[in-house]
Amino acid sequence: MSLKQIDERRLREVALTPDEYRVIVQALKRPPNDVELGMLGVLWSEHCSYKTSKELLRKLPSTGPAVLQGPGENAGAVSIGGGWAAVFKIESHNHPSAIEPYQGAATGVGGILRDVIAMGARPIALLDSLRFGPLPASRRHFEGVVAGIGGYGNCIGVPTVAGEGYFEDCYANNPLVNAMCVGLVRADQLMRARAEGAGNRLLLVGADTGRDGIHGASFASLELDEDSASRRPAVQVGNPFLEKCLLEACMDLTRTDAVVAIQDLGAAGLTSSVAECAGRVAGAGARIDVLRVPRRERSMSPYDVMLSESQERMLVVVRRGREREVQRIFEEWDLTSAVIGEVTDDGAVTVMEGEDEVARLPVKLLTEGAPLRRLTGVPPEPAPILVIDSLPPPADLGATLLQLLASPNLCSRMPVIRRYDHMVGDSTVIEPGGDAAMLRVKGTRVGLAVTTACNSRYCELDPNLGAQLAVAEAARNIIATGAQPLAVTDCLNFANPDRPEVYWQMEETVAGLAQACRALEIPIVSGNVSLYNESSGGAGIYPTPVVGMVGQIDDYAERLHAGFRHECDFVLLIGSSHNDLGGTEYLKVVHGKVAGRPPALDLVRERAVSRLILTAAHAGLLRSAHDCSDGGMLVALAEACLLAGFGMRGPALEPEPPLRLDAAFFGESPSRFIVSAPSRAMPELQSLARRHHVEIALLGLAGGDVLELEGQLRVPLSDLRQAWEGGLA
Amino acid sequence: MVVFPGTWSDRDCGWVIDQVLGAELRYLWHKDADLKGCDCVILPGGFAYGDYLRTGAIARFAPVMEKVIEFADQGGLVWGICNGFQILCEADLLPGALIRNSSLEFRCEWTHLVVERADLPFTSGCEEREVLRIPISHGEGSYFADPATLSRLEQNGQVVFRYSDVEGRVRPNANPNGSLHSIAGIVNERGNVLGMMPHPERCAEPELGGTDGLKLFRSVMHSAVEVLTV
Amino acid sequence: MTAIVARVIVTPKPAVNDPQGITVRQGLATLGFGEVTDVRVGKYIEVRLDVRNEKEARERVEAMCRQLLANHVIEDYSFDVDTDGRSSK
Amino acid sequence: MTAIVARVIVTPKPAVNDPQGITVRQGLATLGFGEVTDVRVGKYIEVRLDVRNEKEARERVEAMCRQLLANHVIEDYSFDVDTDGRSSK
Ligand SMILES: Nc1ncnc2c1ncn2[C@@H]1O[C@H](COP(=O)(O)OP(=O)(O)O)[C@@H](O)[C@H]1O
Ligand SMILES: [Mg+2]
Repeated sequence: MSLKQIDERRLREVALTPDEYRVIVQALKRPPNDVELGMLGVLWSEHCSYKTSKELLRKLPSTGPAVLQGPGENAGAVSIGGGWAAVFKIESHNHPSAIEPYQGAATGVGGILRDVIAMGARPIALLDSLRFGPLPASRRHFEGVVAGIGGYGNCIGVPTVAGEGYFEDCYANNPLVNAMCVGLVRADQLMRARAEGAGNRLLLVGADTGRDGIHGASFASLELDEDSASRRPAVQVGNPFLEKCLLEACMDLTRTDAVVAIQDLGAAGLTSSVAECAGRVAGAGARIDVLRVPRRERSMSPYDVMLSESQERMLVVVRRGREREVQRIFEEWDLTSAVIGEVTDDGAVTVMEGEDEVARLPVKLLTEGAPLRRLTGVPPEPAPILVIDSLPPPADLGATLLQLLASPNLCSRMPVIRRYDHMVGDSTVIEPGGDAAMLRVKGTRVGLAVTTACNSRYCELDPNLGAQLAVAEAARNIIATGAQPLAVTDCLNFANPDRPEVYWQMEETVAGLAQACRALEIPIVSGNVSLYNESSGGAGIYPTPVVGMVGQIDDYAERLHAGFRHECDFVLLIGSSHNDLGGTEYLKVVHGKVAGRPPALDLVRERAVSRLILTAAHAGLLRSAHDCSDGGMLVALAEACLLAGFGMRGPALEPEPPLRLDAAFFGESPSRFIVSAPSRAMPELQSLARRHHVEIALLGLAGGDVLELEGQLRVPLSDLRQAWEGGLA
Repeated sequence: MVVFPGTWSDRDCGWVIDQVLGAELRYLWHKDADLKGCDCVILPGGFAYGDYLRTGAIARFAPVMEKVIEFADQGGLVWGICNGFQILCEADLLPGALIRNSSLEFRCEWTHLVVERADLPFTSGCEEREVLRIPISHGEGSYFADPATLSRLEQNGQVVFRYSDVEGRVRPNANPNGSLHSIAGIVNERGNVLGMMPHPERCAEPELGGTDGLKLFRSVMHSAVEVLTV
Repeated sequence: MTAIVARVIVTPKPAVNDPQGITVRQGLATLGFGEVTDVRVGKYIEVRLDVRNEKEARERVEAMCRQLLANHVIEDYSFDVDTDGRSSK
Repeated sequence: MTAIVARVIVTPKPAVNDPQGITVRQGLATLGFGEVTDVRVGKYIEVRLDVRNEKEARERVEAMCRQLLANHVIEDYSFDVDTDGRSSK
């Protein structure tokens, strides 16, 4: 079969290359028909096949004593004690959100919820990691995405408790919307989406299938260009109400042993869920009849049905003969369900339209057949060097602090947080706004801390170090609450990897993630990759490896908040500061530069500091803890005051040379915390710090209505608040 | 505890009732045709039927609502929280309607409420003029009624909670959603049907940031027991 | 049986303030549509039904509006019915 | 200058999922309106504007629809304009 016989336009439509087409024809020993071509096209898209990133991802550590399920399933799972497992995953919905911010973000939330539900877990928290171009130009994206995330999460009744929001030029045409979901399940009831047992039935439940989002997966694997407009029907409209019913019905399924597996329908719809489910069991296949698929529209072809990305659908593998029992559960929730086929042992996905076979493809070809793309990375021009000696010292520390607090990247997230229901579930014991949020596991004393982190400016300047810093910051967020980091889910957002510099960024990022996760002993149990975040002509995004992390505390009564708790407590800086001004918010906001090397990270020190904080927290020596990250020490200090509602007073801070004053205040050296402690705890804290070889410095006493360092800085709390709360207006 | 498809505060309220208070809890499904002998019916928060068309519009016609209306007419205690309040208005058990927040945004935040009536089965554990700190979480909680209805509500003392500042002063900037007269909760004339937008079940344990909500649940529990023993 | 399409329009009563309308008007002004003096935002509901004739359709749709589609406290409604049963397809 | 009222109807595109419409149809069925075969829910926007003539009104409202009133990714729109400038009062 020569390539001539297939229309090139048709190949482009299904996003396959001529080479890939050749591989298909060779494997099948015949040309694929149209339906088969469409099915292969979506499953071989970057979004589903990971053909560009698979090799790299193998380098990530994914094992550890708490890991119950690593990568390869719909979500990862770790044991959190008391017989419970935390199930979590992060996923991108960047491309749909660029086109239709509200629905794109909403359906992103819907999709990640289904991944967790498919593991048999009840979702207990959502997180959103967002990036936009600068305001006000990107306000439409920002408002739409925030409304969409709230629109879905609020309606379904899962609290949105944490996340991030950054504004940088590189995201102006390519906003990033990464959503993470955390769920709970009894460890012995964890489900896996494996199509076991030939003869078992495939039940499709939830929404009727329409012509939505056909080719959405391939669409997410292309750059955005002029043409995107014509692919716009690829955007789907979510129905959180239906998903709420689906969620409850799936939870009810745990009452029966009639269910073998649950698999969500996400990108590439029925095609990928059937193939993936079968692909997880050696030799398994599936046979389905598209005529049995409930539809929303008339005259849909088998092609449409197999590729539709209609939301709010699940595939349930039911033991043969027990279909009615399971269907009754869905009926109770007024949900449509239909037996559309069965599990086979012929290793093939067979699609029937009544009596006619319309497609038949080997499962392995669908799920693993895409030829891996071996790209080579070439380092780009080195980042601009920063000569810190050329930086003038800050003229007015107070004014600089106010300027930083008002920066959209640092200011209060309250205008976003209050649009999300972050309390439903009655479990939020640390509300959003500090470092990690914390949820209690009802019926136990266990608290689950959750966070996302990534400073992509660091990653742009040095992707390897930037990725390490993202892991370290996420871990510090968890530790600031008194919890122990358990595991990571990561979302790797990049520009077009066909450019060697971008592929190099991917290699470096993965190396950095792997190194930091190994050193801190935090495995990566799930994740997602989003490539081609680049518009034709325009520049691509910064490398953005978003790190989602969960941590655990045995008794949430010992948890710590970020804000000070009591007036007259001692305020301390834990950890040491260096001349880390490269890539900082201070450098960008005050000096208009993105330059230098990101802050240096010593993973051994990072561990020592973490251990100190956790030991002190556990011993009840601390009243609050807040990690120093973007904006540096002074911003962290101001935040701890603002969250408390009172100020702090201390002597002037005189850094010892060679530490510069601006670096001491606004440098972003990692491995540091602002903590507060009652005076009686001081001796023990000091000796603990000595034992851990960690610096500890007294900054002052909490209280009053100003933030004051005598003779150096004196800002009323109300001024801080005005700057901080107005940053997103 | 009535559960409609799309309800989500059922488990939170249920937790307070049976885990925090140790009272007896029954769930009522929207298709149920009887109230299983409950002493107080709670319509909890959520997005029943997605709140499509209008909040509470479709839920109001669920089979169980017929029994709830009967029960209310006989003087039974009915307590609508958030979505439950919206449903009670749609069902004409309470006057007025809840419309889109004036900010046009969903709002989830702590609010202060001043208690205007402490003689009701729902508020007997509170002091009159007491200020409660209870969170809200809604996109359509702006109370509206025509002027005649409003003045009737005021004259009859049917306004139970008003949004206020920490000191209990009712002021425009303490009103999170544009409700007329800063209304956060009202009761029917007979005093047995309460609707309120804030979520008391979210502040019934200290680890959740406060226990003011528990006062309302305790009041209801005691009243229900009294009704039973009278 | 005839296929009928009813187009129902539900608008906020004049006394009910319509923050959405105000916001849309401001949005339009920002976009340079200064000539706009007022905006009200309501709902449009298209109902297809199988009935014997137009008269029955009117009665049924009137009933739907009263019972479900509009809330008389805050909304007004109006509708027309049409036998062609095609429209917006 | 003439006071004109434009009535804009924004509906979900035919191929786009309309959860609201589906749920309202089910709600109507529960209420005994089994004759309803389909419901689509959209927006109704009444815009009052001061322009020179009807032609200008049409052009301006068309522009408003394209720029703000409808989300052309998932919605269609249609409108009519009317010079009497009273309507729905
Ligand atoms: N960056 C990554 N790090 C670790 N695991 C990953 C990463 N990207 C994807 N994975 C894993 O690969 C599998 C397939 O991912 P994906 O296609 O996003 O899942 P789904 O089909 O459920 O949406 C999942 O188990 C996911 O956790
Ligand atoms: Mg999945």
